[in-house]
Amino acid sequence: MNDKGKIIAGVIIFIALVTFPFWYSMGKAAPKPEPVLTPQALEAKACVRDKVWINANHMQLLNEWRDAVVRDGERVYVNLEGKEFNMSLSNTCLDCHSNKAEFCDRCHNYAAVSPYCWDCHIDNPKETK
Amino acid sequence: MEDSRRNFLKMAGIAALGAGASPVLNAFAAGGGPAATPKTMKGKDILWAKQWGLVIDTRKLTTAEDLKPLIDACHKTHNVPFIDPAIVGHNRHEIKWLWQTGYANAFPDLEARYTHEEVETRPFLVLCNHCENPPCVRACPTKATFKRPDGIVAMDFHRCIGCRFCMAACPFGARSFNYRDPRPFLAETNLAFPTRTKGVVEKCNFCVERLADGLLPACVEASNGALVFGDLEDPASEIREVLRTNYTIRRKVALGTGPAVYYIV
Amino acid sequence: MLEYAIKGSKAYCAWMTALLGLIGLGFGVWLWQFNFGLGITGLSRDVSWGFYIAQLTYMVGVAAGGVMVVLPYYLHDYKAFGRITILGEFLAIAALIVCLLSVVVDLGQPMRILNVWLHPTPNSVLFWDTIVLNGYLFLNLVIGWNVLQAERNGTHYPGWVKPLIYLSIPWAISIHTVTAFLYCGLPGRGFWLTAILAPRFLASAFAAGPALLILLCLLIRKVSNFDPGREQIQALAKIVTYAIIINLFFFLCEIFVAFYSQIPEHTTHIKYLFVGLHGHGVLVPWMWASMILMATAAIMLVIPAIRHNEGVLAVACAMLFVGAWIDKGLGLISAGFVPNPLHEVNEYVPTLPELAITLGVYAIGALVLTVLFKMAIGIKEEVRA
Amino acid sequence: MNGKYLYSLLAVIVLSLVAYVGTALLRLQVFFGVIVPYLAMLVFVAMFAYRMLVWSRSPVPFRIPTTAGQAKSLPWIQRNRFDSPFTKWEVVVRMALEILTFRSLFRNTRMQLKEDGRIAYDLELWLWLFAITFHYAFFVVLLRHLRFFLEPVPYAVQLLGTVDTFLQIGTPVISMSSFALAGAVLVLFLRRVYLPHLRFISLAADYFPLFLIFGIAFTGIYMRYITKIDVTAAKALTYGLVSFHLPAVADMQAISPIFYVHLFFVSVLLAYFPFSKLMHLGGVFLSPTRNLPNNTRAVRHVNPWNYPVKVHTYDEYEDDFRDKMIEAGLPVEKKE
Amino acid sequence: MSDLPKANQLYHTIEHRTPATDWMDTPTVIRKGIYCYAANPKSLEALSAPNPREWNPVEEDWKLPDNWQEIIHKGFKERLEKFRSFKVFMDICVRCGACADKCHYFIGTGDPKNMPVLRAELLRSVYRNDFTMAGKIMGRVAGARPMTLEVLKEWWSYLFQCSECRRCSVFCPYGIDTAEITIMGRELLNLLGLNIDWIATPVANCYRTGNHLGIQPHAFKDMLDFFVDDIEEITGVRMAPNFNKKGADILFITPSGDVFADPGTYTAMGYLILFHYLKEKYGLEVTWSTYASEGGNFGFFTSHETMKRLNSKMYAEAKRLGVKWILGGECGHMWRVIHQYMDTMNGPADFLEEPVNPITGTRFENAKSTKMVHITEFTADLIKHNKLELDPGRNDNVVLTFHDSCNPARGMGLLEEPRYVIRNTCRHFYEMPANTIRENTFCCGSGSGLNAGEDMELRLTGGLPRANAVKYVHEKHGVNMLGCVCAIDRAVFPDLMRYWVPGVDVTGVHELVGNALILPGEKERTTNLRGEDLPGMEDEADE
Repeated sequence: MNDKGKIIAGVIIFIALVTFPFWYSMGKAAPKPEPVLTPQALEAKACVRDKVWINANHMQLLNEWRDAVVRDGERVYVNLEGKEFNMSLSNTCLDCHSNKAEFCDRCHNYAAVSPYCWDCHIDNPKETK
Repeated sequence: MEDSRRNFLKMAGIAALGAGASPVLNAFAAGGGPAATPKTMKGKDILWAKQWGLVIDTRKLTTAEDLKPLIDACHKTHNVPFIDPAIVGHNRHEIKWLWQTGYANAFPDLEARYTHEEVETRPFLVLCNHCENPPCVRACPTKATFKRPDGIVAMDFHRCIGCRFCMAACPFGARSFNYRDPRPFLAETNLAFPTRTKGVVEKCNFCVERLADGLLPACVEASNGALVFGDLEDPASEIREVLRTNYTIRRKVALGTGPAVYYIV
Repeated sequence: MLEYAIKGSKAYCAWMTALLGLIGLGFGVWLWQFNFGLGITGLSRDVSWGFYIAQLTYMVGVAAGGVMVVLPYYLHDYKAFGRITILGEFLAIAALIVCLLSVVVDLGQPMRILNVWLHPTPNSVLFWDTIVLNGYLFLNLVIGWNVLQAERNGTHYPGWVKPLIYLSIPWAISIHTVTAFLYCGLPGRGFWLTAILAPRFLASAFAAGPALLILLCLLIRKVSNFDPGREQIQALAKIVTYAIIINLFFFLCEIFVAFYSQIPEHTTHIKYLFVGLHGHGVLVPWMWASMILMATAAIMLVIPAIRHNEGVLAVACAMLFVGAWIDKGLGLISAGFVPNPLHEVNEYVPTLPELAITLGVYAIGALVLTVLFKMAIGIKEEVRA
Repeated sequence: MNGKYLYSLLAVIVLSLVAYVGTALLRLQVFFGVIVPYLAMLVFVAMFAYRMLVWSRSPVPFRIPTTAGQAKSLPWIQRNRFDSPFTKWEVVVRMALEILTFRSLFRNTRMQLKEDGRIAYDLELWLWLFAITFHYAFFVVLLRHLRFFLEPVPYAVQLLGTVDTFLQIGTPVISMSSFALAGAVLVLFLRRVYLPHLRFISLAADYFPLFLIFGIAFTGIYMRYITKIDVTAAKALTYGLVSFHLPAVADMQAISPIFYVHLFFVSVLLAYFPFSKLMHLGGVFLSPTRNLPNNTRAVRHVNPWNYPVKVHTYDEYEDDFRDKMIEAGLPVEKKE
Repeated sequence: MSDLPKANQLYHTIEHRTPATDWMDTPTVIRKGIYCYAANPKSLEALSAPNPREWNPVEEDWKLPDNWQEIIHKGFKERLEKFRSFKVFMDICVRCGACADKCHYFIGTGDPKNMPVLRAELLRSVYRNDFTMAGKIMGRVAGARPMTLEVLKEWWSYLFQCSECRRCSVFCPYGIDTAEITIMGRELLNLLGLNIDWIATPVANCYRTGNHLGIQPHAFKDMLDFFVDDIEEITGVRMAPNFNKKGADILFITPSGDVFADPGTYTAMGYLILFHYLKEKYGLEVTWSTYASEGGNFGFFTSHETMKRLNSKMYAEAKRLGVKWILGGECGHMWRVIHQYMDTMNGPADFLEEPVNPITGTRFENAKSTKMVHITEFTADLIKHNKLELDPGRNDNVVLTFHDSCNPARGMGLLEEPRYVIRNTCRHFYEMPANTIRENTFCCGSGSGLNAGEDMELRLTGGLPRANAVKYVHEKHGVNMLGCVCAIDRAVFPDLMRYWVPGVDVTGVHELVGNALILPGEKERTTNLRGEDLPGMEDEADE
C-alpha cells in the first residue's frame, strides 16, 4: 500500500494550518495601539488610578463602581491619593475620554474584546446628537 | 517589579494551597501593597431618607396638560423611549415610568358608583409606589430589583435576566419591559443617564441619580409644588406635614404592599 | 444502551430528521428573537408572560404525572407498573427539558441565566422553581439510567438508587407545587390568588401526564415488539379518570368561590375566559372547547366499558390531553393578566415566531423522548427476547 | 508513594520558576518571549512532520480493520456502513466519527463482578465525556487565541469569542472553554490518581502533559481574571512573533512575568509534543485497524515486501503419502 | 481441572487489585495451570524454525542463544520498519485505560498485567529504551527499561495469555489492537525458539500432512466415511463425498478439528448432508481435499511467515484441482487469515472464478478477489432463495444461544449470516446480553493456540465472561445449547460449559442444518445426528 503521498499532503496541510498566522500577517506590522488622549485628559495628567493599573484593571474597577453606585448608592470614589471622583462611566470616564473610537475602541479592537457596556452607556457624548 | 513580585507570591500561594488560600493571598497583598486603599462613599450633597415618599396633590393637576411636563421631565431625564404605536403598529412595546390614568383605573377598589364628577374625569398620575413591602422584590430571582435603605425600590439593569416575574408580581402595573432596543425610539438623549438594553425590565427609580446630587426628582421639580417628596419616617419633614394636614389615599392598600405614593384627592 | 438511539428504521430516521429540522427552524427564529428582543412575540407590557411560560406550566404537569407510575410501583408494590416505570421517568425527563427550555427562551437576557444561582435569592419562588426542576431532572436521569442498566444486565440496581427513588416521589409533587406558587403567591392577580391552585395543577397533571403516557404506550405497542401491557394501560386509565374528575371538581370549586362571593377581582378573569370582557374574548371558543373536551373525556373514562376499549380510551386520552393543554397552556397564563391591575383589557395572542420557537422547544423534547424511549424499548425487547 | 506524578509536578514547577526568574529577575524577556517560542515552533513543526514521515515509511502490509459491525455481505443483509466500512468514503466517515466524536470511547463499558454471580458491563461514559470536553475545550481555546496572532481579528474568531463568553459571568466575562479545559484536565488527572488500575499503568509521561496543560490553563485564567496583564502589550509581542515585527525590548520587559510563564509552558508543550504520546494527534489518522476499508476479500491488498516462502507442495505431499492414498482409493497425480 | 475449586468458589476469589509495587518491579510467576509447555524441538525442526531445543519454562535456564538480546533488538527493529501498525501502536497509546476491563483474561484472572494496555507496555517499555530518544535519555522516568531475561520471561508469559481476540481494539480510541502486538511479540519469541508446543506441533503437522492433527490422507477419508455410515443409519441415505476431485465446482476446506472430535464431527456431518443434498438436487460438485485438509492456521499464532507457508496450500490445491472457487467451513481464526491475509500473501487467485452461487445465481461480491466464501454466507443465500427444504422442528429439543467467534466478528464482520441460518433451522433461539455478543463478543478463553490441557486454569478463568453470559440465558431461557462457527470453540466450550454452566452443550451451525435438511429419499428420522431422540420420537425409539 502506498499512501505516502496522502500522509505528506496531510502533513503539509497541517503545517499550513499551524503556521496560518504567519501567512495571514505577511510580515505586516501591527504594533500595540496607543490610545489617544483628549486635551482634557492630557490636562488632567492623572487618571483615577495610575495608568498601568487602569490599563490592566479598568474593567474590574468599572464593575466595582457599578455595584457601589447601583446597589449601595455610593457614588464617590476616593483614590489612593485621596482625590474624589464621581463613579460614572458616562459622566466621569467618558467625560474626560470623550473620544471613544480613539481611546477605548483601539485597544478593544486590537484585543478583540467587545464589552457590553455600550449597550446602555451612551458611547460618545461628542458624537451623539 | 514590586507588583510582579507580589503577583508571583500570589500565584505560588494559589498553586501551593489551592483555592482555599485566599486569606493567605490577602495577607501577602496587604503586606506588600501601599497602606492606603481606595474607598467608595456617598456624596456630600446626597439627599437621604429612611423611606422616601411622594404626595401627589391631584387637585393641582387637573388636566392632561398639567401632567405632561412632569411626565416629559421624567422620561427625558431617564431616556425612556416613546415607541409610537403609529410607527410600530401596536402598543405592546410601550415603556412608561410615569403616566396618567383615570381614577377608576388607578383605584379600582375605590370605585364608586356615583362619583364626584370632577374626580371621575381627573387624570391621575401613576408610577412605581416604592412600596414598603414590595412584592416585586420578593419575586425577583436575582436581586436585580431590591429595596435600598432609603426605601427606594431600585433596579440593577446589569443583573436583570428579563424573566418578568416582577411584572407579574406588581399589582400596580408600574413596570415596563424592553421588548426591543429602545435607542431608536429616543427623540433626544440625556447623555448623563444610560439607556437600557433590550431584555430588561425598568420602572421609576425615584430619581436616585438626582437625589445623589442633592436634587429632587425631576417630576417633583417640574410640578410647581403639586408633588411633595420627602422622608416618610421623619416626622418633621414637609411631606409628613402635608400628610398630617390633608386627607390622602393610596392605591390598593388592601394588598398590604404599603405604597409610598399618596394622593390628595 | 445509547446505540439503540443511533440505529433505527427508515421511519425512525425520517422522524428524527423532521425533529432536527423543527429544532433548526426554532433555533433560527430564536436567534432572531435573541437579536431583536422578545418584541417578536405577542407579549406586551400588560401580558408579560405568555405562551412560553404556559408551556412550562403545562409540561411541569406532564413531568409530575410520571410519578403516577413510580408511586404505585415503589410505595404500594404494584408490580405491574414495573414494566413501565422507566417510561414514566423518561417522559418526565423530556417534559422537564421542555420546561427548562421554555424558561430559557422566555428570558430577555438569557446570557445572564446563571445569575439565578450566582445571586441566590431564597425569597423568590422562581429561584426555587429552578432548583426543583433541575433537581427532578437530575433525579430522573440518575434513577432511569441506573434502573435501565440494571435491567439490561439482569442485576439489581445499586442500593444507593433506592433512597433517590423515594426522594423522587415527593419531589415530583414539589415541582408542580412550586410552579403553582409562582402564580398563586402574587398579590393583585385575582385569578391565580387561590390556595387551590397547586392542588388543581396536580390534579390536571395527574390526568394529563398519565393520559399522554397511555397514548405513548399504545404507540409503542404499535411500532415496537415491546408491549407495555393491557393491565398497565388500564391501571393508568383509572388514575386518569379520578384525576380528571378531581380536576373538574376543583375547577367548579373555583367557580363557586368566585361567583358566589362575586368579588370582581376574582370573577372578571373567569368572565374574560368564558364570555369575554368589554368585547374582548379571543379565548372564549378555546375555553369552551377545553371544558367540553375534558368533561366528555371524564364521562367516557368513568364508564368502564368505554375505558376498557383501548381504541376509545386513546380518543378520550387525546381529548383530555388537548383539553387540559388549552386550559393550562392557553387560558391560565393569559387570563391572569387580563384584565391588568388597572382594570384595562389588553389581549394577548401568540405570534408566529413565538409558535415556531415553542415548536422547536417541543421538538427538542420529542427528540429527547424518542431517544430515551428507543433506548428503553430496545433494552426491554432485548431482555425479553 | 507515587513518584511518577511528583516528578511531573516538580518538572512543571521548575519550568514555571525558570520562566519566572528568567524574566522577573534576569530580564531575559527576549529569550523567553522570542527565542524559545520560535525554537519551540520550529521543533514542533519539523519534528511533527518527521514523526509522520517515519510512520509513513513503515508500510501497511495487510489490511486489518477491526470490524465493529456487520460487513458488506449478501445484498439483503443490512450492513453497518460506518463500523464496518466497505468503501473509501465509508472509511472517511468512520474516521470522522472516531476523530470528531470519539466513537470508540463512546462504547466504553465498566465491568463489575456482582455478588450474585453475574458479570455486568455498564455503559461508562465519563471517560468519553471528559476526554471530549478536554479536546474540544482545548481546541476552542487555541482558536480563540488566534486573536493574539491575527490583525485585524477575523470575524469568525470574534464570533467564537462571543459564543464562548455567552454566559455573562464575572469580569471580564468568563470564557467557558478555559474553565472547561482546566476542569477536564483536573478530572483526567484525578482519574489517573484515584483509579487503582489507571494509577498502575500510568507513567510520568502521562502526568507531565496533564500538569503542563493545567499550568497553561491556570496561568491563562490567572492572567485574565486575577492579575491582569497588559493584553495589548502581550499581543504586540505575540503578533510580533508571527509578523516578524517585534516590539522594543523595554516593551517586552513591561509585560508581567506570568505571561512569560504561560508562554514558556506553551513553548515547552509544543517542543515536547512530537516526542510524546501527544503524537496521537497525528497517529490517530494512521491506525490501520481504523483507516482501512473492510473489503479485503473483494479488493486485493498488496504487501510491498511480500516475499516467497518455503512451502510443502502437493507433489512433496503426494510423495510422502502416495501408497496410502492409492490404497485408500484417493486420486493421485503420479501412479507410482 | 480437578485442582480447581468449584466454579462458584472460583468466581468469588477473583480479585481486581493492583500490587503495591510498580508494575516494572512486580515479578512474573510462570505458574502451573497458566502456562503451556514449551515447543517440542522436533516440531520446530520440521519447520526449520530457529533455535529448536529442549527447554522448560519453569526452569531458571531457558537455554537461550548467547546473542538473544541482539536477535530481539534486530527483530524488533525489522518489524517496526515492516509494520506500520506495530510502529504506530508503540507510539500513540495514551494509557487512558479504556481497554483494561475489556479483556476476558483480565476479567477472569484479575492479573493487572492482563490489561491489554499493560500487555502492550511490556513491549513498549523495551521499545522506548531501544528506539526512542526520551527513553534513551530518561530511562525509567520515561517508562523505558532494558531487555533482560526477566523481561523476556514476562513477555513469554503474557503473550501466551492473550488470545488475539481484538476485543480491546474495538474500545481503543486509536484502534490499538493488542492482537497485533501479541503477534509481533510472539514472532520475536519465535526467533529464540520460544514457542509453545500446542502451537508448534500442530503447525509442523499441518505443514507435512495438511492438517494440525497430522491425519494422513487415507485416515482422513476413513473418518469421513465413518460419518457417511452414521448418516446412513440416521437418514437411510448413503452419500459419497468427493475427495481431491479434479474439475469439481467448489473446493471445501474446513478445520480438521471437525473431522476429528465431537461435537465438531456433527458439524462435519452437517456439511456432508448439505453437499449431498446440493449434489442430488442441483448437481453441484463439492470436493474435499486431503492436502488442503485444514482450514485453521496455527501459523497465524507463530509468525506472518509461518501463516503464509501453511495458507499457501489452499490456493495451490484449488489451482491443481481446477475448481471455480473455494468454500470455507466454520472456523474462527481461519477466517481472519482468509479474510484479511490470504489474498495479500498468496494471491492474486486469478486462476479461480469470481464466486457465484451456481444454484441461486448470487454473486458473492464481497469475495470477488479472494474467491473464498464462508459457508454461512453460502447456506444463508440458499435458504433465502428457498433452495433448501428444512424442517426446523427436528431441532426443537435445542434451546440455542449463539456465540460470535472473535475473528469472524471483529476481523470480518460476519454477524448476521449465521444468525439467519440459525433462525431458519432452529425455533428456540435466544441472544446473550448485548455487551457480550457481536462486536463485543467474548473469547472462548482458549483461542490463538492456547487450548492445551496444561493451561486449563487460564482457559477456564479466561472463558468466564463468555460462560457467565451463557449462564445468564441458560437460567433465564433454559438455553441448553451454545452455537458457534468456530472449531476451537467446539473443541473448548464443552470443558468450559461443564465447569461453569453444566447442562449446556455445544454445536456448530451446520449441525443444525444437517438435522433440519430434508434429504431426497430419506427415511423418517427418529434421532438427530448425535443419535438423540427427536422430539416426539421418544416412543418410537423405545419400541
